[in-house]
Amino acid sequence: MSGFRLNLRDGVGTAIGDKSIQFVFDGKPYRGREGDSLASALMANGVSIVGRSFKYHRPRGIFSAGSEEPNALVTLHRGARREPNIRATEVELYDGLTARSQNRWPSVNFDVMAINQLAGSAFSAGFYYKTFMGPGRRGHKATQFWWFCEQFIRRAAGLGRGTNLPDPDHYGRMNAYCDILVVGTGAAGLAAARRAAAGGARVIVCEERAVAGGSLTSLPDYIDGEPARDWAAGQRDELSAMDNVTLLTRTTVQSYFDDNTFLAIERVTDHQARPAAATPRQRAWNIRARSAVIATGALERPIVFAGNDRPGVMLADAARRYAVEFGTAPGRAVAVFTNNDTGWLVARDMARAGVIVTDIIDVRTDVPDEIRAISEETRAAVSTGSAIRSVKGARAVSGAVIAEYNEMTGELGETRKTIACDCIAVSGGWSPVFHLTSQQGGKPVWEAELQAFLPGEPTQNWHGAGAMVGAFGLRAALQSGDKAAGAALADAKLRKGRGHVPKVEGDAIDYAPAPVFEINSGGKSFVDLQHDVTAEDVRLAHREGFVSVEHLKRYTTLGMATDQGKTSNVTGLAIMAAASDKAIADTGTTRFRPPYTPVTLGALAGEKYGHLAAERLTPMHDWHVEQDAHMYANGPWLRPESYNLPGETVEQAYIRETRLVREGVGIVDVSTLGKIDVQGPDAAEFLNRIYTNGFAKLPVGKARYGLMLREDGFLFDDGTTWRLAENRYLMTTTTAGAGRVMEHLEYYRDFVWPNLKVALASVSDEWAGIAVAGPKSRAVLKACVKGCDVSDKGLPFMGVRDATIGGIEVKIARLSFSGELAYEVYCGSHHGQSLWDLLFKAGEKHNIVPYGLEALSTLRIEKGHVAGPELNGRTTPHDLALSGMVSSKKNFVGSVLLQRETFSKADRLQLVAVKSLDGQRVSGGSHLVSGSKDNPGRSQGHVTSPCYSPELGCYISLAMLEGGSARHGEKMFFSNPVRNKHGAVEVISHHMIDPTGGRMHG
Amino acid sequence: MVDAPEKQSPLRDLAMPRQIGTEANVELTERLCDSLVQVQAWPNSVGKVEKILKTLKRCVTMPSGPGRWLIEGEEEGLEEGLRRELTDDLGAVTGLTHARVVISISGPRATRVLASGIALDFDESNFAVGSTQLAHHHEIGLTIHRLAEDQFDLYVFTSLSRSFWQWIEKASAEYGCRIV
Amino acid sequence: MRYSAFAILKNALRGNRDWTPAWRKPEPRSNYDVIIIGGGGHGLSTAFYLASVHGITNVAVIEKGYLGSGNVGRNTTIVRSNYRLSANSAFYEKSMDLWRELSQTLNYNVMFSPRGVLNLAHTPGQMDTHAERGNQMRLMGVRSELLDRDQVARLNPGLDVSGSARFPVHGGLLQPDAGNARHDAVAWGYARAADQLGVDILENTEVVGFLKEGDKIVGVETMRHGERGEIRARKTGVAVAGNTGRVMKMAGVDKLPIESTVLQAFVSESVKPIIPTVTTFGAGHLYVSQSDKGGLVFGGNIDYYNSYAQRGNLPVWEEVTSELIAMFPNFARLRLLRSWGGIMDMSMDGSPIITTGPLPGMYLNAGWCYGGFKATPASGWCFAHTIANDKPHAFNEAFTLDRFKQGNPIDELGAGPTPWYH
Amino acid sequence: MRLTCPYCGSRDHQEFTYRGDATAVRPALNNTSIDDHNAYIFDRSNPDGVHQELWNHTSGCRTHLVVERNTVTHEVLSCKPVGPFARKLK
Repeated sequence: MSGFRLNLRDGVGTAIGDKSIQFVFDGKPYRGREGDSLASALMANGVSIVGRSFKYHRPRGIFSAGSEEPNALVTLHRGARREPNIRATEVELYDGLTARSQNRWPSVNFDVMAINQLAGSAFSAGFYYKTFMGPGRRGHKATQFWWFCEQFIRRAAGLGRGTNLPDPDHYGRMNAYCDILVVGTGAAGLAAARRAAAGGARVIVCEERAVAGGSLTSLPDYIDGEPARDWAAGQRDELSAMDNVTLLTRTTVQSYFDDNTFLAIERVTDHQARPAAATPRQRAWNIRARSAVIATGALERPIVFAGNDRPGVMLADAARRYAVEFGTAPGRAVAVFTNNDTGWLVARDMARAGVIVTDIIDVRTDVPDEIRAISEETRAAVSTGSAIRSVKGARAVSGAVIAEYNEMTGELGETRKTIACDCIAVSGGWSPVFHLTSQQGGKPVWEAELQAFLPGEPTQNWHGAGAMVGAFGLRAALQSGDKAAGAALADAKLRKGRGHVPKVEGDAIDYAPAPVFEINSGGKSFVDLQHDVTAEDVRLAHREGFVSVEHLKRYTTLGMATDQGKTSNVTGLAIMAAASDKAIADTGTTRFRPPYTPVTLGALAGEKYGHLAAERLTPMHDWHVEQDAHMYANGPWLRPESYNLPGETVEQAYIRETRLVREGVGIVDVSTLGKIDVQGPDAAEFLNRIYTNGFAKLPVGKARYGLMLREDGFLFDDGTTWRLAENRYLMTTTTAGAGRVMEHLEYYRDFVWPNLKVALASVSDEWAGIAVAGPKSRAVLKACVKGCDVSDKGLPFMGVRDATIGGIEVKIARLSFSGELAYEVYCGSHHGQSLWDLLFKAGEKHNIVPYGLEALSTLRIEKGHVAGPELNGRTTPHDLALSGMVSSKKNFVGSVLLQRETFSKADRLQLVAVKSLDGQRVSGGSHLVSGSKDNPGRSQGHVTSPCYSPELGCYISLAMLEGGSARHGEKMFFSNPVRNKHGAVEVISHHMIDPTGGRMHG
Repeated sequence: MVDAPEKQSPLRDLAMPRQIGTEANVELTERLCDSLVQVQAWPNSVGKVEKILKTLKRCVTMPSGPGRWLIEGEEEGLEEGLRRELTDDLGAVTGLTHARVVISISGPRATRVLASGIALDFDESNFAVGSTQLAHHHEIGLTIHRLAEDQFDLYVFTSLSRSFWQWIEKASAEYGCRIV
Repeated sequence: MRYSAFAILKNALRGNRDWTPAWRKPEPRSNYDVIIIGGGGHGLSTAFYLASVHGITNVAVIEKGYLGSGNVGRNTTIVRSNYRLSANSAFYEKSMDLWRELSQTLNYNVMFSPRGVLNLAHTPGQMDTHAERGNQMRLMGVRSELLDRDQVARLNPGLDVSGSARFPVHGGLLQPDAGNARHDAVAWGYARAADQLGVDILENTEVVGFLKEGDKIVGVETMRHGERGEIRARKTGVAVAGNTGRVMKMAGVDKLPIESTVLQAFVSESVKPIIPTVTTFGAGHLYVSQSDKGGLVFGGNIDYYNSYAQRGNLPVWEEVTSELIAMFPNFARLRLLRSWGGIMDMSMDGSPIITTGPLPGMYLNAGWCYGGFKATPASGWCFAHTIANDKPHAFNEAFTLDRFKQGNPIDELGAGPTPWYH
Repeated sequence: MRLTCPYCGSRDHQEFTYRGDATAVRPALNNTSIDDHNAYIFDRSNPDGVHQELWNHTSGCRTHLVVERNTVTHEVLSCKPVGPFARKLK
C-alpha cells in the first residue's frame, strides 16, 4: 500500500483541517493534518506496514477505520504513560504524539520472529496442547521442561509492552440518570435522539467517535435537501443546545448491565496535547436509563482469500472513509472485491474523491444494472462472477490474481488474470453490532436474507434502530430510529408524540451480500487477522471434533484477540458451518461479553484510582502523628502501634509502655470501638436475646461484658454494654465488628422480632473513647473529674457515671481490658483531643504514658482476655473458657446449636497460654508441636496472640491447643518454619496475671 | 463550672479558605452543628412525634428513614430538650452532634461534582429543593439536604470526613473551586 | 493418536489432514456401570480416574451443553494448595501432586506452570496469619516461604510497595510450587484420555430426571437432540457445580447447604510479560496472573446475590479494577478486554462436598465455591475412589454433606454459614 | 441491578446488603430443636427462578426489604418492606 494525500476540496477531506501537525512513528518524524487519525496520517505518508501479527509476526497494515481494527496496533507515549495495543485508527493526531509499532524485533519492517511463518502448518490450531509435555519422565522434571519452554513462548507472545511505572494520570466518574439513552449517532441514532428530545425526555446520546454522524459523515446522500454530513452537523448542534440532552462524543457505551445500567467511557483528554492537570484523562459514566435506543450500526466484514492479510487489503467502507473524510487515498491503484452492492458504491465514491480504482471484482454474476452503471463513472475494469484467488507481493499488496468463481459451488475456474494494484478494498457484507444486547443475554438470530445475525428479542427496555436491527440504508435507518424513540418514550412513561422522518435523496441499494465468506484456493487465508487464525485452522478444529462455536473459539483462539473478532466472528462461523455441513443458523453464535472495546483499567476504577478506600481517623489522630507514633491500618482505621522514643524498636516501645501502665498509669485512644445506641421499652429483652449472658437485670449505671454468638453457636463478637437509663443502653463492639454487629442487630430487630420496640443507632462517631489504665488511674481522674465521686465506692468496678472534665461532658465507665484498675472515658468526639490533653495534663505528675495497640494487646494477653485473633469465627465460648458467660436460663441467638455434641469434644482446640522456656520470642504464626526443629511432627495447635510479658519476664502467647485446658504444665515446642524459628514452651493457664482480679477491683 | 472548650473540626486544617483553579464554579465550606439529634418514633407513635417536631424552633428537620428524622438545631441542648418531651413510649432520641461534620457545596457545578461520586439522581424531579436524600460516596454514608437548586448540605460521618473532603475538593478542582 | 512434537511435524507435512477427533461422539448405551452427570473438569476427571485407577471403564459422562461449558472454562486458572486447615491442605496438596504430572498422564499439555502464588500481607498481624498458614503448609510437607517487603518487590517490579500506599505491603506468603494452567486444556485433556479408555462422553445431552427404584437412583432420564431417553446405571455421580441445586431437585433433594452465585473473571489485552507470579491482594479480594498469551487474568469477589445467570454487574468491575491498580498502579493504562461470569456453588463454610449419597445409588461432588479449578484432579480422583469403593478416601472424608449440621465446618475464613462471604 | 427501597426509591443494588433466602425463618425463641435450627441455618432451596430474598438498604435508610427476583434473568419482580414499619411503608 502506498497511500497519499489527495487534493483536498469540497467533499474530499471533510474531517481534515488546515493545520499541520507533527508526530513521530517508530522514531521518525512525520507531518499530518488537524483532524487526521494516526492511521490516516500514516497512510497519507505512505507508511504501509504498521504492525506485526500475534503468532506468525506477519507484516500488517491498516485494515479498517474504526474500533474494529485488528491489525494497526501501536504503542503510544513513553515512560510512565506508555500505552500498548492502541488502535491507530482511533488515535486523534495532536502535535508531538509519539507512537511505535509493536510485537516486532528489531523493526516493523524486519522482524526476526517472522521465522514463525516457516513453521507454518505445524503451528496450527491446538499446537501447544499436543507438545511440550516434556521428555517421557513423569513428575516435576516434566513440568520443568514446559516451564522452560513457556518462558520463551511468553516472551514471544503478548503484543505491546507495558510499563513498571505507576500511571501519573487520574480518572473520573459520572453517575447519570436519564429517560432514554441513545447509543450511536448515525442516521438512526440522530433520528431517535431528536424525537426523544422533542418528547421532553431526559436524553443522553453517546458517540464513540470524535464527531457525531456515523456513516453520514462519508456518504454522498442528501437529507432534507442538504448533504448528509451537514444535516448530521445541524442535528448535532440542535441537540447540544437542548437542556434535556447530554451529547457525549468520544464516549463508547461499553457494557450493558441489569436494569438498564450502562457503563460508558468518555475519553476526555486523550486527544489533547496538553490537557489541564485537574481534568481526568478518562471518565466512566454509570448511566441508568429507563429505556435505551441501541443504534450501533453494522460493521463491514471481509471476504477471506489467500494472502488477505497483506498490508493493502482493507475493508471497502474504510477505504471510502479515508478518501472522503481524511482526504487520503489508500493506494495508487485500488481494486475493489465485493459480494454485495457496497463495493461498487465505495468504488464510485473513491473515484469521485480522486482515487484511481482499477478493478471491481464481484463474486456475483447478476449484479443489478443500476449498480453496474456506476462502474462507468469509476472507469474501473469489471469482473463479475469472479474472485481474488491470491495476492501478489511479499510485504505489501502489489497485485492480485483473479479467477472465475462459481457462486453456487464455491469453485474457482482455471483461467487466471493478474491485475496490478496496491490496495484491495474488500466488502463481504455487513454484521450488525448487537454486542450490548448480547451481553444482556439477548439471543441473536440468523437472518438468511440479510446474511447477518440480528439481535433477537429484547430482554430489557431497549429498542434497536438502524443497521443494528437490519434496517440498512439511510431511509430505513431514519425511520427505525424515529420509531424506536417513540417506543422508548412510552417505556419512560412519556408521550410518544408524532414522529418525523426526514426526506432522503441518494442511493437505494441492497446491502444483502451473496453468501460467500471464503474463497478457498488453498493458500493461507486469514479469518482472524490479529490471532493469525486461518480458514484451515477452522477446518482443523472441525476435524478434531471442536465443532461447537465455543470450542471453535477456544481451540483456535478465533475472536479472542483485542478486536474480539468484530470483523471475523461471522466468517469463522460460516466456515465452520460449511465444514460441518450445517446451516449457519444451526451452528449458533457465541455470546458477546463486555466490554465492547477494550477499556482502560484506570477508567474503570475512576476516582478510586489512588484512593482505594477511605481512611477512618479518630479525633486524636493528629496528636498520634505528631508524636511520631507508627500508624497501623486496622481495617479502615489508622491506629497508633506504639509511640517509639528515639532509637526504640516497636518491641522496646511496647514493653516500656506496658510496664509504665502496670506501674503507674497510661492512656490509650479507644475511639475506634464500635458503639451502638440501643433504646426502647424492649431494649433489655432484645439484648437478652442477643447476648449469651443476661442483660435484663443489669442495673442502670452499670456495664456488663457480653458475648454474642452466630446462630451456629460460634462466637460472633464481644464487648461491654452500659445501661444508661431504664430503656437506654450504649453497646460497644470490637473495632472490626462494628458494622456487622449493627447489621446483625437490625436483622433480628426487623426480620425476626419486629414487634419489639427497639431503636438502634450507630454512635461510633459520636463518642471519642480514652482508656486510662494503671494503679494510678484513679488519681488521674480524681485530679480532673468534676461531678462524680471516682472512689471505689462512688464508682465501683463496672460502674458507669456522667461527669465533666474541664467542662467537657463525659461518661466514665470503670472497665478493665488490661487487668489493672482502669476507666474508659467517653466524650463527644469534637472534644476528643481536648479531653485527651486534659487527661494527659492531669496525669503528668504520675508520669502518664500514651500507649499504642501493641501495649494494649500485651496488657490484655497477660490478663488472658481474648480478642480478634481468638474470635476467629471458628471458636465457641467453651473453646475460649468462657462457658461461664453462657446462660442456661434463657434462649438466645446461637443457644440451640451451641448444644451440639461436637462442641463438647475434649480434643477441640482450646484456649491456653504458652511461655517460652528458652528465652526465644514465640513468633507470630507459630504452631505447637511435640517434635524437634527438624522433625516437628504434626500441628497440635497454634499461637494466636504473642508478645513479651514484662510482668512474667519472658515471651508468652495465647494459643489454641488440642485439648488444651487439660494440658497445663506440658512442655512443647513452638514451630515456625517459615520464620526459621523453633523453641521450647510450657503450656500454662491463660490467666497469667492477677487471676483473682484483685488489681482491677482494687 | 468551667466552660467546655470549643469543639474542634477534623477539617480544621484542610478546609482553609482558598481558590483552586481560576474559576469558582463550586464553593465549599464546612461547619460543625450546635446540635444534631436523631429521633426514631415507634410505628404507632409517628404522628405524635411529628407533632412534637413541628413545634421545634430554629431547627432543620430532615426525614432520614421510616419514622426517623435527623434534626439540626441552632442551639446546644436539643437532645436533652427533646428527650424531655419525647418519652420512651413515643420513641428514641440519639445525640449525634459530634458524629457528623457538615460540608456545604454550592455553585453552578455543584450537582455535577456531587454526581461524579454519589450515585443519586440529582434532577429536581427526584430530589426537590428542601428535601433530604440518604446516599453514599463509596463506603461513606451521607445525608444530603438540598437547600436550593445548586446548594447542598452534606452530613458526613466525623471519622470519615477528611477522606470525603479530599475527594470533594479534588472533584471540584476540575471546574474551579473556592473554599470559604 | 499419541500427541508429540513428532506427530505435529508428521501431520504438518501431510497438510494436517490426518488429525482425528480428540474424543468420540458416541451414541448413548442403555446401561452403564457408572454415570457421571456433568462434563466439566470434575466430571471428566472422575471418569478418567474411574477408568484408569479403578478399572471401571463402562462409564458415561453426560453433559447438557458442549464439553467444558461450565466453570472449567470460566475461571482464572489458579492452581495452589496454600490452605490453613488440614482437611483442605491435604486434599489440595494431593491435587498438586496430580497436577505436576498431569500433562504426561493425559498426553495433553495442560500447561501447568508453577510460577508461584504470592499472597500479600499489609499489616504485621496479617504477616502472622500468613506465617500461621505457611507453617501449617510446611508441617504438612508443602513448600511455602514468608517473604519480606523487599523480596516481594523484587518478585513483582510494578507492585506498589511504598509506605504511602493506602494498605502498605509488609510482605507476603509464597507457595513457589503453585501457579496456573490452561483451563480448557484440562477439560479437553481429561476428555480425550477418558475417551481413549472407553468412557462415553455424551455432549448436548441434558439430564431431565432421575430413574428411581424406591429411594434408590438407578439412572437418568435424558433429553438429547430433542428426544427423550433413559440411561441406567448402578451408580450415578453428580458433578455439576453451579447447577447442583437444579440437578438435585430432580432427584427429590430440595434443599442443600449451597447457594449459587455468579463470580466474574476478567482478562486484559495481551502485553509482553509484566507480572511473573500469581499475586493476591491482602486488603481486599483480588487475584491476578498473566496468561501465556499475555493477558492479565484477574478476579475478586462474587456478586453478592443468588444467581444462575452467567453474567455479573458493574460494582464488581469497579471493586476489582480499583484493587488491581491500587496494587499495581502500572497496570492503570492497560485495558480490560473481556469479562465473563461463572456460577459458583457457594457452600456454608467455603469448602467442598465429595460424598456418597445423599440418596442410595447416588454420589455428590459439589460446593466448590471459588476453588474448583485447582481441585479438578484431586476432586475427580477422590470422587472416583468414593464411587468405586462406596466410601470416601482419607483425602475427602471431611468433605461430607452433614458436617454443617454436626457443627464441623471447614471454615478457612471463619465467616460462618453465610455462603456469599466465603 | 436496581432495587426499589420502599423509603429511598430506586437505587443501585450495591447500596443494599444481601442477607439471603427470606423464606428461611428463625424458629421461635422457645423452640430448642436442633433440627429446626439446623434447617433454618443450613437448608437452602436455592432456586433457579424466582427467589425471595432479604436485603437491607445499609447505605441508605437501613430498611429491610424482601425482594422477589428471578435468579436466572435477574429481573426484580417486587420489593416489599419488612420490619416494624413495613405496614407504614407499603
